[in-house]
Amino acid sequence: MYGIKRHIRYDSDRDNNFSDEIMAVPGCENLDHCIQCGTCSGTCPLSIYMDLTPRKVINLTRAGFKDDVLSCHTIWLCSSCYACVCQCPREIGITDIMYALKQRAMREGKYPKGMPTPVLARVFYNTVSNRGRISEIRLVISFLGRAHWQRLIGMWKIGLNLMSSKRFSLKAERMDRPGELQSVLSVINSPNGGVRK
Amino acid sequence: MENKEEIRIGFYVCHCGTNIASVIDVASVAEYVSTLPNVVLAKDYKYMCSEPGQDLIIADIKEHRLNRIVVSACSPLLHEPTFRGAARRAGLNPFYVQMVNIREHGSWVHEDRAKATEKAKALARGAIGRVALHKPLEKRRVSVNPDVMVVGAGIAGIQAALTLAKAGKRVYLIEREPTIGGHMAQFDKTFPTLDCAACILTPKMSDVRSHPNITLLTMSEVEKIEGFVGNYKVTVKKNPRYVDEELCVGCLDCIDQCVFKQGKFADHFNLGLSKRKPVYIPFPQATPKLVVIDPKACLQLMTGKCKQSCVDACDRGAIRFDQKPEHIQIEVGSVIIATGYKTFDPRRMPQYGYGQYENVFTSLEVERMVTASGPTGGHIALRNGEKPKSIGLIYCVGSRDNRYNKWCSRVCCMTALKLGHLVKEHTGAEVFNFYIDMRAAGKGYEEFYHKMLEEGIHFIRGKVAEITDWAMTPEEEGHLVVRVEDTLAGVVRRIPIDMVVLVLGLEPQEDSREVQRMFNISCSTEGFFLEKHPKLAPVSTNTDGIFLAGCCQGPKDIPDTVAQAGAAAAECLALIDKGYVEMEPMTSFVVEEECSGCKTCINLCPYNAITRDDVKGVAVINEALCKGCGVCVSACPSGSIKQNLFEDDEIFREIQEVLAYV
Amino acid sequence: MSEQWDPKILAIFCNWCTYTAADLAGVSRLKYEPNVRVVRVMCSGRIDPQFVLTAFASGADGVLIGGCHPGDCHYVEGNYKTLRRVTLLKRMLQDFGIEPDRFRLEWISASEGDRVQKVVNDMVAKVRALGPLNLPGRIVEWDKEVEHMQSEIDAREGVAHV
Amino acid sequence: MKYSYFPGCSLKGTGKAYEKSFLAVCKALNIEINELDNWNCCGATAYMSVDEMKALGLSARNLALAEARGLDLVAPCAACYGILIHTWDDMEKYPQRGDQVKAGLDKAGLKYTGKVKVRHPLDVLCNDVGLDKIKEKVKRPLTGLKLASYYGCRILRPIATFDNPENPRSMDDLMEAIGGTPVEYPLKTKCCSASHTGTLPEVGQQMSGILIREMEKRGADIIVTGCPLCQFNLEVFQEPIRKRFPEIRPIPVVSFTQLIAYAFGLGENECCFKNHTVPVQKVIDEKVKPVAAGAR
Repeated sequence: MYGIKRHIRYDSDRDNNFSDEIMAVPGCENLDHCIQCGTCSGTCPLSIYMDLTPRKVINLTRAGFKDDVLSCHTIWLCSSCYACVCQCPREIGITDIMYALKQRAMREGKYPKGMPTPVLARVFYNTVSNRGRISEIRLVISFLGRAHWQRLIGMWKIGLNLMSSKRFSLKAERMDRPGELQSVLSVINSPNGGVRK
Repeated sequence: MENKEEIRIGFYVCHCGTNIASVIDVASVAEYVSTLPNVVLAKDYKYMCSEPGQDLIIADIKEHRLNRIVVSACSPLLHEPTFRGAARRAGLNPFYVQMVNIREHGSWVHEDRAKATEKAKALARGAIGRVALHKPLEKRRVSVNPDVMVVGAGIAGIQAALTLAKAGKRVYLIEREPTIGGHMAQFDKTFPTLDCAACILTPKMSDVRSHPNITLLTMSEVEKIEGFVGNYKVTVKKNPRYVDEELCVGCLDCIDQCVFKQGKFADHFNLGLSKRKPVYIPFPQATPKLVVIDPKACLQLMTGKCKQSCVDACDRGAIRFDQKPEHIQIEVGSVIIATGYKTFDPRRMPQYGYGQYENVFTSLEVERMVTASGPTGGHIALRNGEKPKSIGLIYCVGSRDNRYNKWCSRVCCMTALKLGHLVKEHTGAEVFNFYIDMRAAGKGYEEFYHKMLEEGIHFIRGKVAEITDWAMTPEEEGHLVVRVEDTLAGVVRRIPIDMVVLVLGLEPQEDSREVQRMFNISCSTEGFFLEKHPKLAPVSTNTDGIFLAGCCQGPKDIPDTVAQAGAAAAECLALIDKGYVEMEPMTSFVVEEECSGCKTCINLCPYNAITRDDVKGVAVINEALCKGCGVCVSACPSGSIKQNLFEDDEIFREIQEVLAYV
Repeated sequence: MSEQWDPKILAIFCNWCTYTAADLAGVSRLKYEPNVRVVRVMCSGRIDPQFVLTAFASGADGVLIGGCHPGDCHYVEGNYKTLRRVTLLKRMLQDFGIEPDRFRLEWISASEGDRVQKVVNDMVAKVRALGPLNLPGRIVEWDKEVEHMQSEIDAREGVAHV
Repeated sequence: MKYSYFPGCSLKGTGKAYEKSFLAVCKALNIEINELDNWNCCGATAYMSVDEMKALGLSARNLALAEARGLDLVAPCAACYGILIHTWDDMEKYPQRGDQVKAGLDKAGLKYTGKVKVRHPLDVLCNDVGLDKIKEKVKRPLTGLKLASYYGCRILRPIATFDNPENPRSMDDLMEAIGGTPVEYPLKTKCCSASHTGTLPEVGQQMSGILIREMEKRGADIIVTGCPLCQFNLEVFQEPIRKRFPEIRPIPVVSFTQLIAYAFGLGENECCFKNHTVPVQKVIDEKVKPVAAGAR
């Protein structure tokens, strides 16, 4: 009612193992060194649009508030530009932590509703796994067709521009022998294994 | 050398409350040791270092005719003197005591009770084996030279020198710069009382100048130090001032008459905010009040071609272009090192734009600007001369950052608060403080912080990510922009600012490693000098007779510096008034009958304590110079050099016995 | 040796740096393996190669020497002398069939308590992996071999004398 | 000089102009370029978001292919370059993880030891070839043309191997070497957020808009990039961007190799100026000052 909801956090909202699990991912081990100085948020160019600042994501992760973190937009807005990692006074692998959180969200299927990035990530993943290469324009069309067909129509002008500059190609790029890649990938598995089907 | 006396060892193992006993089964250690040869009794006790613990040893020595004592407790570096003292009181030579370290090397570092107990038994067995071979030794007494050298004449060195001088001791105060005063002389006001730095410092500076017990050597550096506690020989290099210090009266006529009509060279005291001539006085209250000539700027000194109008201007004939560096020998009994700090170079953090954006200043520059007698006459101005309407103070520049300096520089929060107050008072500008954590832990500091909050200064908790000059919105045009997360509000902000002040962290001096080596003291990893014990011996060093004061030991504010300088002076006085020092007897000696005179040892000795007696054809060790490292012992091909308390037999026995325990 | 063999490592630490660092490790409650038995000398420069050989001959599975960092020696340059001796000694130990991991020289300054922990744990793990050295046992074997050889020589010479 | 070459998906797609001009410049400088056989996508940011181990394996496979040839591996796409070098670093830093990946590669008959050095063309041209040699080849200097070099995020972050990540110079130096005037501005390494253009266009457009506006404010005639994704993002969406930032005027965005090819006197086939929605040649013709007679 009136959009009022509970904001207090009870201890039962926490997942006690969450921060340890994230810290076990290579690159994320310094998570608990954070002094909450906010350099990451200040440095991040995408913080313009983030619901939680990167600093908050770090602290909520450290404190075990898994649901808050996995359902936020921030992790999907991270464009992996590594600016925060280079400036962090405690040398925390913030970008790697964002990746670890994205993987976790994908695995648990907990990403925010209407957020297109995880959908594209999955399309991308499948394409590369099958063909070994991607074709950007086909990728975008296939993604928009699946998630946002209205937008696809809105982009006709850009498509036209691309065509006129001979950059519009619907040719499906693929490796000559995708099997060689698949045989490598078939034996490499993440500790908690890939996407939820 | 036959010693027929029966060896009677008493063994004591300490519980240290539960510190040891909770991990090591002390009773079983005692039980095991009681089975070893020569052991007369083996006991465990709650606190061996306590009065009753020591009395227990004394009583046993008397009752059981013990002539060797082994105490298994904490580190010998902590309580060896305690138990040696107990032995002495019981009439036993103190060097018949050996300690076993089962706390720092045992219960505190191990968790497995069985294994820790086994280790304690093995170590005890080593000590029991070794102590049987100990010989009675005596400490030597050496008298203490009552003169003191203080290195560095900032507020720490000044305070220490004055305290010692007041107590009637002769002090040599060595300062590298042309004037004393150090960083404090550059400050405008001091926190939290806001009294003016000059008003409290300059009287002390003139006291130094006029005190008959203080010999002030400016433009001087210690070049070499030899000797040991109570008896140091120091070589000081005095660089040329190109002005006769006896003749110059500081009238400054030479400066007026210099061929340079205007200042042309960056004035270091004002951090380059003003220009000076090649002949100059660092600041009006410089002490000693003498001019100095910069050899890298003076035409005469650089090219030999100048009218030398300064020489004509000086009616006392004090200008001396032919001055050369001088070497001065002094002898002192103790030394106080007070060499201070340097500030972090903000160019190392390009994201803050120092050197790139002209209106990014450092805290020291602003400190000079707010000073009424400073380069701008107390006016805070942007580089174009305009008054800033908004000023941002960035805390922790270079500090608390793994990529630069990990430590908290301790004074910056308060420095920033003070500067914030001063710049607001001077300009009426809107002042923003960007801090990570407000550390106002000194007396009256939190109250000062509260006052600043009341003054309407803005406080934003967040480390500034970057300072740029590109505008996102029209109101940002023409300003610097600070991008920062206001972490308490939880939002990222862009704030347009006219003047940014980087509050610089404190670092060890550039040459701290050289100083450390020269004085044979230790440095912590970051380069600050290491005290002997952080709590129990905070101004002492690992080298006896060398003490520390001020920021060379770690960042600290003026009150702490002055207190520490007093403590260092008191340590010197304790040494001087006792009149003598006892030297550890672990020196080496030559068994003349076995020495072949091969001279191998002579070049190895770092203290030149070994010479060759050409008549007898043997090496001779000067006991007074030997520090007891034992390098010569292990190098002697004939095994004819021995080190007291570390004789080969004793060490071999200890190794064999320690390993004999399965 | 018993089934529960665990390495015995003899450490010789200089008083000013490494011994103090080990004390600091204790004060900081840094936990490490209890297999190291420390003998204190004033300077690592006092360490006679014979100390190391004696240790191995007395049953040590490894020997660790700790001194001040180069340039930081309390006695100016004792540790440089240690370094020289250790370099030679290492070569000699290899000729004896003692693996390089069993003998180690480390510079550990008074402030590096954590390094004591790291170095000890690392060395214990390495020596544990190598297994028992059992030099005393080997020496008995060698003595037997030499005796045997001698008796053979004697026998042959005896034959020759006949 | 010989290098292995990893084009990546973009250089075969929308970044064709970058590939063509890069190969042409190399040819002009006698650099031999050998494309890896049967290479696969580097994984980009998206793959990593799904499965970090497979992402590592994906990328490491390309390194292993290059290792078999024993040459340095040039990757012109900044995203591929950044990911390949990060993969190399990860394999060193986390040997346990590395061993699992190596085992997977082993199964496909590939060997990975970490010997391969990953290089960006900026690095190769500045440090292996050298600016002097490039200056020698210039036939059509871009005198008077103001060029904003845009490095973006991944060329120098998080691992900078050949330039200062805070204040990079390599592309500016190259542009100066071919006669252009580098434009100084503070956003050279800020992310353009190209990875969001497909999914969150408003985000990508805002980020690119900020960059373009600032470069234009500082006088840029042309924007120069070292990444096909940045190039695409900054150029193709200028029209929608202008709805947010009306002050922006159309500005050509090209890869740095295209301008070098032009300065070397190569033709449209190599420079590929027609592969752009904002005309390039027109700006060059307008802004480049004719070289005084006898100067050449």
